[in-house]
Amino acid sequence: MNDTLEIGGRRLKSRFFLGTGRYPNPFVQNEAIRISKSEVLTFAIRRVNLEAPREDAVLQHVNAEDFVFLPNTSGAKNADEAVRIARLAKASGLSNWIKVEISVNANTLLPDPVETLKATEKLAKEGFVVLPYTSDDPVLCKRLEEVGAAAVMPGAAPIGTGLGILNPYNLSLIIEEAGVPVIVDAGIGTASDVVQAMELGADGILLNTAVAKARNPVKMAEGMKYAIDAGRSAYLSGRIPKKRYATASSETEKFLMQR
Amino acid sequence: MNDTLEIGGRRLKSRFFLGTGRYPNPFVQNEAIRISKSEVLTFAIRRVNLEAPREDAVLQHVNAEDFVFLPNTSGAKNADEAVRIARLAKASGLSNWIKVEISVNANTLLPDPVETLKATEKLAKEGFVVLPYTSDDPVLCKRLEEVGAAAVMPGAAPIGTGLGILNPYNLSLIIEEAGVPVIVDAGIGTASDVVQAMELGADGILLNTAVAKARNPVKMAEGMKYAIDAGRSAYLSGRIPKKRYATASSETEKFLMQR
Amino acid sequence: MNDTLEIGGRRLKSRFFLGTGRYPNPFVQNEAIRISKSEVLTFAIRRVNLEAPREDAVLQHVNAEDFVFLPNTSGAKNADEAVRIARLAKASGLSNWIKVEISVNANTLLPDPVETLKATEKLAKEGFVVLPYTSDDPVLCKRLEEVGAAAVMPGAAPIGTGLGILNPYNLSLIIEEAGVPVIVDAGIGTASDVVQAMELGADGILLNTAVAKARNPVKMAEGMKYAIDAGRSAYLSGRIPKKRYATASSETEKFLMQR
Amino acid sequence: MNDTLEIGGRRLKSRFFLGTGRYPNPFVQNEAIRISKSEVLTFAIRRVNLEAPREDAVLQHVNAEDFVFLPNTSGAKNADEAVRIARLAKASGLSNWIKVEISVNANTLLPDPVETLKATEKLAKEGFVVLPYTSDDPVLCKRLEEVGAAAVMPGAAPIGTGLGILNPYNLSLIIEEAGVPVIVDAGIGTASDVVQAMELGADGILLNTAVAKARNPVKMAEGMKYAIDAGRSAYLSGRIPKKRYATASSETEKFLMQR
Amino acid sequence: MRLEINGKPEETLAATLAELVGNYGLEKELVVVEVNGKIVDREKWKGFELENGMKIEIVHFVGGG
Amino acid sequence: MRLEINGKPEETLAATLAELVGNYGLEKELVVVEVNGKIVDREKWKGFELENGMKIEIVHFVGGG
Amino acid sequence: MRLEINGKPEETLAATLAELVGNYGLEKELVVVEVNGKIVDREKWKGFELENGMKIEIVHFVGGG
Amino acid sequence: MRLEINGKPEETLAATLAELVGNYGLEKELVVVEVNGKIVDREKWKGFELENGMKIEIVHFVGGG
Repeated sequence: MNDTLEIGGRRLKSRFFLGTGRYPNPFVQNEAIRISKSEVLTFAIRRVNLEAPREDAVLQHVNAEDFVFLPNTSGAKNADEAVRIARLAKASGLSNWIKVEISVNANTLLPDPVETLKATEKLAKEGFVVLPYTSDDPVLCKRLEEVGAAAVMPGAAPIGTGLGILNPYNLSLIIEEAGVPVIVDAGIGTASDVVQAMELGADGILLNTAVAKARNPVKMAEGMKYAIDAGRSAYLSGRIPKKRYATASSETEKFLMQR
Repeated sequence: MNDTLEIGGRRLKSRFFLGTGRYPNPFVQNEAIRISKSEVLTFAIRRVNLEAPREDAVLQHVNAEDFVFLPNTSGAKNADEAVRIARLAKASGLSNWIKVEISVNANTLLPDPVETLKATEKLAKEGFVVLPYTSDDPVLCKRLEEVGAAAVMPGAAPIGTGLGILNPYNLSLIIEEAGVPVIVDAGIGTASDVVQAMELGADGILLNTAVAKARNPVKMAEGMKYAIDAGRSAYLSGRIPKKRYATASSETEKFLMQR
Repeated sequence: MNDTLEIGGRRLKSRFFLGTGRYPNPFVQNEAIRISKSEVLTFAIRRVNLEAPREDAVLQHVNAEDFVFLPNTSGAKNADEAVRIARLAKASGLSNWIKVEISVNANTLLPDPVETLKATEKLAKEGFVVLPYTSDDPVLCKRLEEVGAAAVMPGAAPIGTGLGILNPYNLSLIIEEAGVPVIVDAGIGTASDVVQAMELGADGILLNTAVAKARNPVKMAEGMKYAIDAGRSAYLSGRIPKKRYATASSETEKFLMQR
Repeated sequence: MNDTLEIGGRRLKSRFFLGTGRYPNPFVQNEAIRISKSEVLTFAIRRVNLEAPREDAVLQHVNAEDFVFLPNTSGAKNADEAVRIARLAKASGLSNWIKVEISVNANTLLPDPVETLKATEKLAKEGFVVLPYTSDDPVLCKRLEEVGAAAVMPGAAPIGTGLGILNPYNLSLIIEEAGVPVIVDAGIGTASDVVQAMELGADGILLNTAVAKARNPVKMAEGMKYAIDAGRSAYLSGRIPKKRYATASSETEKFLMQR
Repeated sequence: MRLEINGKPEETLAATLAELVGNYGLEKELVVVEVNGKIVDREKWKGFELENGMKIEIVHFVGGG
Repeated sequence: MRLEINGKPEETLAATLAELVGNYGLEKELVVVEVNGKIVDREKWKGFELENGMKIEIVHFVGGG
Repeated sequence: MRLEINGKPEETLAATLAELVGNYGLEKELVVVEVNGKIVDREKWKGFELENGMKIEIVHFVGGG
Repeated sequence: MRLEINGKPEETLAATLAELVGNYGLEKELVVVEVNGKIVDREKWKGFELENGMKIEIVHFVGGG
């Protein structure tokens, strides 16, 4: 079937967005990327280390043609800093997509609603394809859409916690009201979290730590890919309703003991 | 990889056991079976309808060589009735596997612990490969193993309710202590339930209604197959620990704004 | 013990804030208020019905001296409307407390983060004791505190849904970081929701529908009062840790059967 | 109101059954008992320590007239041992009540369903008031009632774990079908667990560790007493239904901004 | 004289705010009055003369959460 | 001859189990037959003579979970 | 005389159960006594003569949940 | 000449941005350069003359989520 996802005019076959941080080594990272079948990869922008200028330029390990690059604004503490990072990312010529990520709290790295809204509006006006990382506040998500977000990316839980979908109800409200794709970003711990999000109707999942820091990142990447397919299939298939009482699955007539 | 499951001396590639009840029609059923890649199919034993003797003989629709048949004792209200049904099933020459299913409560169809234990012991002694459908009582599951069960099949929730894993803790205890495979049977509603069970370390899943009564049974069967793979992969990959506080996935040095 | 709560310089013995809407009749409302031992009551501001000017002036039923009045800005769709309503409430001379409540979505009545922040800042500057009804976004709650909120009131769930604490994790983060009292407002359904919030360290609970629309509002008000005490006591008593394995509560020596 | 509980012909005002193990000292224990207003206290039977025969005879600390004593059969590994302990307890002349507690698994201390059923039947026939500690298997609980249990005591979670109600659904089924009182026994961690059980319709709660090992046992005992009252009141008051969408608690007419 | 009171056009013979409020029997009630978006304190009602077309809001407390 | 088949009284002219099963067109079907609570294997059907009042069960596999 | 008391071998000069219990200072305590698996009621202690090798259990209530 | 590069003071003999980037061996790398808060496109590096005290940022893509 051609159940594709479209963001910023780009048609995607995979609903799995993968981060590129924290892998044990580039080989494992590339294997994980390959098996994940992801088409969208996230990155960060940092100063070149002038003592070793050629090091950890992550892009030397991935084939640029095959992917959509989604740089993030991590490190930004307000809208202006996020805009500055976004422009640098775009100037690379690699991508006009940007993940707005603005955080002031080092404990939680949770996004600042007001600054995220400001940066999203400004960057959308400048022609970026903006995917803001946001809290799961349904009103805020709607506001982000109204100011031009190409997709909204509510967090399941704080970055790297692996706590899974803390508030499935809010997520379902966001999906219900959204006019743009909803990508669940951050806080995913394992495959069942991904399936739950997809069953709620999420359009895609962005995760990084859950794969990169698993004991076996490549196998977990494969599991996550299956999880996306499982959740999407279940969402499209129309699950059975939950009922309080049982209904036999075996035939309920012609019992041997019937009199 | 050859991550196989062995029950009663039989090596299985698929961990997905599928029921054959309640499908809209034989064609949909066979398509669902095909796409599920299941190797174990459950059936019930009933009197032939003498007014229409050739009807609903389910086996005319499936190719016997390709599957392990797991007849159930549904309709039995005590151990003796279950044993009687099991012997009839075996006499067909199709299979010496039997799913012990003994229920007295029409509301919940929950298994009777005492009668299930009796029937399992008797049938195991007679050389059956016995897979009892049981409550998620860890002590009872251990007892069933001790009297000869080839696998134990604790229910996630009552049959046909789609309530999912009501007690993940008990299920994890059962798995932890089991010396035989643990197949989660009954109560599954959707793909995330399957993934959750597999992530807890279940060896397989037996379900029927969740596929047969989904709006699109064939697509749901596919989703369930992916769910088994997703959950198994995640279980084998070693998920990240849950943490209360965040950890950045992007590099935490060389920030643009650093002074 | 004198475990009191202080807000806006006012010391409160009760941590139970009660709403005055939707009771079957004034008598039941007053009985519920009396048994709840609440000291803070919420109200709304509306136009007098000029066809029947004396009707439903709720205050004719309560003794003004005994309570702190907490008028809300319900009906406001932005910060300016909220400020206007707040000033009218204050002009009554009854109270300088105000519950900022700004909503644009009729389905969810969820608070608008940006407008709520604006109104809170403006009203705090004008000398109001401001208690904003907010989403459970920890960053937003901190921002509200920074602009002068006397307490923050994150919602457990949307108003009147009775869904309980949708995100206990966020609530616990808010409490952990708060420098002002945290009052859980809206979405409470029953006593266990109240206890859960108080066990997480909430300083108080504001609810209305859960009491007013219960089958027996007066008895439910009593139950909620007990729930506040139960949750507060448990919070102060230091609960036992959760453990995976059992520990005997009976003596573990001198068993009769020991050899 | 006279909302009393009757077990074995005895009318109880309190629905809180308290254990007597693991307190820091007898003084704290007695304070906890006093403030809990419990009328039923559990004990264990052990060999007298002949090196110090007078020690830890718990009864020297409590006034026998004020309570119903509920000795348990802890230490028993099968029905015969439980019966033997029960007879010794009864021979003390203090009580003909007995808590059947039979466990073979030292990790979980979970009750053995088959032996518990046997012991309950035998002791009921001998005229004991039998309260079996059982798993939350609804079929087993019904069986225990049928063989003469005066009340059934399903565990919330394994003894001393503080995990709370692991399976609220099963508990609600047990309550729905029970013809005798249902006392939730074991696994309670804090006040909200108690309220949840009572809201589900449990007739009472038996706990020990959650109070005895709390940082402040006396205050926790008080919290648990409030929790019983809170949960019972909520259960009797008819909680509001859960709804997906919001309903205003403030008046929905005569808004200031209406045109 | 023609006023807009609580969002509705109304005819009144009242010359002052005090008279207007009195006509509704609200002089002793706990109501708050706003004229053209500005609150007029109770003590000023007597001296406050009404003019044609004024937008007047008369509000009070009702049940709310 | 009068038999009880699958819980219902039935009249039959069949002399053997094989004939009886044949009358229902089930000789080639995957059915199992029980007579008075004892299973009779397929190869024994021909030689198995029916007697008045026998309780016979003819069962097969149907859909189940 | 040699007895097994609470699972341990013990030497005693006591002739009756009453004397034995008394030797431990337990005569007034709320204890229950079992001899060779049978409970012996308090009133029978005096008349109950001990014999070599008897298995005796002396139990009481302790804290429990 | 004295510059601030990536937040640190640096001495350089480079006259143009192209030379400066070249000195780090980054001319072929996917880096982006900002001078005094303004991005300078790659094609302009050659003609871009450095001046004392300029604040220069040289950034690239690294792993991130």
